[in-house]
Amino acid sequence: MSKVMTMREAISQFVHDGDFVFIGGYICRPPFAAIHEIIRQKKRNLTITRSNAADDFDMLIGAGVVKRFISTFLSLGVYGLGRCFRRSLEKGIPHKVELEEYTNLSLPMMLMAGALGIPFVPVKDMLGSDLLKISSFFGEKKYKVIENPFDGTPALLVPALNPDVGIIHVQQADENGNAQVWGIEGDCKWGANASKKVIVSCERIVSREIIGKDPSRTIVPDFRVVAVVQEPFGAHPGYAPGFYDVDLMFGSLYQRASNTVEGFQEFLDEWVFGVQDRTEYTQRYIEKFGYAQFKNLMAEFDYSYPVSYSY
Amino acid sequence: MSKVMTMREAISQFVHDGDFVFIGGYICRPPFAAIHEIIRQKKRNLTITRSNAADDFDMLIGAGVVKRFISTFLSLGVYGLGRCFRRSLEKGIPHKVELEEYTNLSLPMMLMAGALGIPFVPVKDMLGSDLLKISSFFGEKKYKVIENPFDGTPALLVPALNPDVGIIHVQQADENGNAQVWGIEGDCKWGANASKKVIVSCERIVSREIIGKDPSRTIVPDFRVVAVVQEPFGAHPGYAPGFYDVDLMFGSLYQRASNTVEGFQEFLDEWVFGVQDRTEYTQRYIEKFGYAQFKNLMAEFDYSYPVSYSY
Amino acid sequence: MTEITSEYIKPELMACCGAREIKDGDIVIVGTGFPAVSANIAKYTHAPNAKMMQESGVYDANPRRPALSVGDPCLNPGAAFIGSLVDVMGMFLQGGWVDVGFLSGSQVDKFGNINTTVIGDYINPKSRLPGSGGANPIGLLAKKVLIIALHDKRRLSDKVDFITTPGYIDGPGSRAKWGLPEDCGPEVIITNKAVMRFDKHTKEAYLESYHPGNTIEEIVENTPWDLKIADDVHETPPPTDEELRVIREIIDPMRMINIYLDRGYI
Amino acid sequence: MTEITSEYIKPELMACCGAREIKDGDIVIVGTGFPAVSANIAKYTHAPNAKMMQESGVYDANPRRPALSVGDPCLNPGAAFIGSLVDVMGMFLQGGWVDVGFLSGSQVDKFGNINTTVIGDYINPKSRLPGSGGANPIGLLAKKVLIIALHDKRRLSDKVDFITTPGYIDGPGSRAKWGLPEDCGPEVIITNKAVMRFDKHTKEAYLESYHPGNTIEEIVENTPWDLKIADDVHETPPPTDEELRVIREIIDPMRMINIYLDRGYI
Repeated sequence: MSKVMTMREAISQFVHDGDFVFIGGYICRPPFAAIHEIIRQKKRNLTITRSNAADDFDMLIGAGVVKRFISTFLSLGVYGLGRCFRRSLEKGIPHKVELEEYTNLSLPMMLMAGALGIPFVPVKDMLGSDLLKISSFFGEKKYKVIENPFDGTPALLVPALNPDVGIIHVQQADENGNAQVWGIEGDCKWGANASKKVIVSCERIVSREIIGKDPSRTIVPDFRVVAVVQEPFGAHPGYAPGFYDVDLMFGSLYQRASNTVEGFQEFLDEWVFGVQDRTEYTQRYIEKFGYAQFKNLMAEFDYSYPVSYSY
Repeated sequence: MSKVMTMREAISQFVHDGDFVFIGGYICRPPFAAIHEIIRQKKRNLTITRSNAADDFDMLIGAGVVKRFISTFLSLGVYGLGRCFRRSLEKGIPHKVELEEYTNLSLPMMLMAGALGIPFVPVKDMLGSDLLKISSFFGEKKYKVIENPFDGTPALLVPALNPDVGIIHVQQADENGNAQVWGIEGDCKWGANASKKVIVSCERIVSREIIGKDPSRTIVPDFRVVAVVQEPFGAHPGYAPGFYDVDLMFGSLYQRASNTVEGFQEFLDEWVFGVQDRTEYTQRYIEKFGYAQFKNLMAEFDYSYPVSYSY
Repeated sequence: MTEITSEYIKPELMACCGAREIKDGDIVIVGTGFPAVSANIAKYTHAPNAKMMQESGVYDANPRRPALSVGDPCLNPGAAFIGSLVDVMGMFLQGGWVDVGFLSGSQVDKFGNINTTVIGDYINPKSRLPGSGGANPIGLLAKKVLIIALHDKRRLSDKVDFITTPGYIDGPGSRAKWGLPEDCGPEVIITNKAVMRFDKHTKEAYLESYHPGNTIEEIVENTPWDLKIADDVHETPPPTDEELRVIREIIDPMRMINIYLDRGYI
Repeated sequence: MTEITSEYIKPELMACCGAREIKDGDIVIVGTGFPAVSANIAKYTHAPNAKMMQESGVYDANPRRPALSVGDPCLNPGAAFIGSLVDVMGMFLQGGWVDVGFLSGSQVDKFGNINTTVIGDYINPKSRLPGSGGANPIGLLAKKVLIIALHDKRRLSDKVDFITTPGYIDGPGSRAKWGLPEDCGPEVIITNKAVMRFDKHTKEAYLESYHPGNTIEEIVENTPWDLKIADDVHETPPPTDEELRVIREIIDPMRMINIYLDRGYI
């Protein structure tokens, strides 16, 4: 039962206005093709989350699709601060996003708890910080401090998260959705498995036999997946280990563009609204910057050693 | 800083009388060479744990090294019930082991909590069962039922476990202890990382470069490891994917032997006390059952496809 | 190619009874023996999209021999996902994704409670059994539980000595008291003589069908509780030729199922 | 082969100050820039068994270029372990295995509290910063924390606007009130002018050494709290030839460290 479809179909069918969306990846395998499609389809009032957000989340906020953001961090890293994020919070442009702030320990643990079907999980961070003094749309349910019933000491509990939909970009998946990753995982496995449904964007669709040659690499099993979209170059300007490098040129192009509201809009007009899909996006990239630049991003191939699961 | 040593050295230096020991594997990669060495060195008063115990735990109990067992299950599976386990609990031979009983959900979660440095974790099993009516050496601290502070419903909490030492058998490790696995993981990753120190037994020691070719396979990083022992055939009569099959002949030989106290003792005399180490054990195996039988256990090799982490 | 005859052994019939409880697309958590055979019969007949997992960490294995345990080597090559106990028991089962669980027990009572811990007193046992393993969480967290048991007054019981795995505990309302969903729980007890289904209201197992060759009288006599009988009680439909073909040609050509004959499944 | 001269830039000196805080065998959690350079200097000089990890899920990477982020592609090939945020932040950091953490902040106060959340009011910010990311758990859970900051009255502060990452909070005893171990916490603030170490008793940062070319007066003037001065205050030892060789030949041959000059680290 193939779940293969276009990104347009996947986002249109499975991401609804008002949904709570987990979006995996941080520079490594951000699902940029999906993010552009969400903006292109002008989704509204999304709640988004990930530990460590970057240019992709900044773009979603600037494009006005986000109402709420369960966050730990948003920065463009080497390119500087997230301009859309700042404009939203400092000036309400296009509107003020509501933030619920955690950390890169507590938020992944909350997604893990969601994936494991447990209602909350203890964590050891945030204590003594002002992060415990602020809360937003979670209100009293941002966290609870209880007495550890085993030893009487205080214990900080954070609630499980179960997004409506999780979106990840991986190296390979089969047509039913068994999704395989190598390299930095971030919070993709827990975040996707915490989600009620999962959209898998991948560099390449492979056969079920290829998945079965190395099943320890699968981070999401097919029964959790509702859509599989083959999107080569789908994480650009982020990277995918084994496929292509991070695109620093394009990253700073976005940073410069997003410095102003107008520049940001022009960027969207060119790279999001001005193309129909990832294929046109890649075509435009090659036409504008040259095939040499495109080719330069392509990864060298440094083979691992095969293993065997046989007996 | 190589941590490579013999199993005799590893068990003698790092497993002490009275220790709490996690022993990974269930048919798949049980660290049998380590288990035999623990018996050979006549360790005493150990507390042992794993989710799903089999012939290896039965043997430890029969040999009298175990005082306490944090358990979910002990059976010889296809061979029948664990005879030493039953004799211990039904007749006190060689002595009555104290049991603290959980399940194959709660115990792995407790090891996970231990590995994550959190004091307890909620679970959704055991409710309504008599498992909540019995407790042993954990007393009141076997579990706690609290009111979930987020919604007022009852929540069952189980405590984190942090064994003194974890012992696992893996396919390959480097000399510092970075340990890699493919195939069924059981509770090896969480159990080993919950332990204060880890003994890694492996089919083969490989270079740090080989580890680095596929770092997503590493389940325990070197800084958690105190000893690395190369023990080919070290999981026999269990199996190691990619190396050898389970040995049904030897498994039922153990089952028949362990039917009586005398038979069990003869088994130990022949296969544990009668050999110095895994090399002599394997030599005896081949001499007794023939090289054809030994060779027959060796795995066929069914290559996975290599991947690349490059950029 | 095996020649299919309409003759069959009881374990084959029992496996077919299990298979018929599985719907297409179900996620089934299986152990070894019957459960794996049942789920596979379903997969190769009416439920091609049913998928199986084992508690040891395996999902959608492709074994070329029947697995002898949940950690059997044959579960590794070709699986769709291999991870840990926490992945399967926590992320999939506790996460609420498992539709059907199979359990067997040394003692099963009329409310579907199962004992795999101890016969007699817990502290001074008459007979010590393996313990819960994955049974307790499977029984509590799979949406539908199928129980396999031998049909005699030792294995079936009015009340088990020890509730390792709760069924409906003390009857209607008991699960709710523990915060467990009422619409989950045991569905049937499949024995070597009958299929007994749990009544939606009384939560007690009643006789739904008797196997060919077994009589209602014999079954009532060998059931330690006051066994209610369905109005439409009937003979269990025997395995179809297609079901037998699947068992004998695809799932278990080595006839490992015969070991259940020695265990009394006759 | 670069010719080593005793001339150096401030970011090199600062990186060396960080390196000198690392002991052989330490497990160091690093971000990018200084921390990675510092830890690598230590590794290639006095602490060959120091190992690094990044919060994104990487342990003991072997990058052939300096990483531009904790998710940089160069961290992947050759690492000893690659997993998830939960693996590194939960299993290694929260599990208690990290000896040294590096942090920087837009605002750092005398008790080592760090603000990376907001300048001004939280609800109506003057300037919104990225947020905690991994900083808060690193600050609370690494045994020793090294803070990197620019030395002026905007970046250093008597009291930060927002405690994203607690240092000693309000001073002695504050960490204990939250159940945090007293013997962990910030060790030094390394600025472009000085090394300030935290007093074991008062928990306040005092001047330990001034960098070559910077004076005590200048440092006191640019520090917003009443800066105590160590009895044995001294000039920060400049980078050794060996340290410079390691930076320039091994760690950062492309001289990416120069970007810190533009950021005011002069």
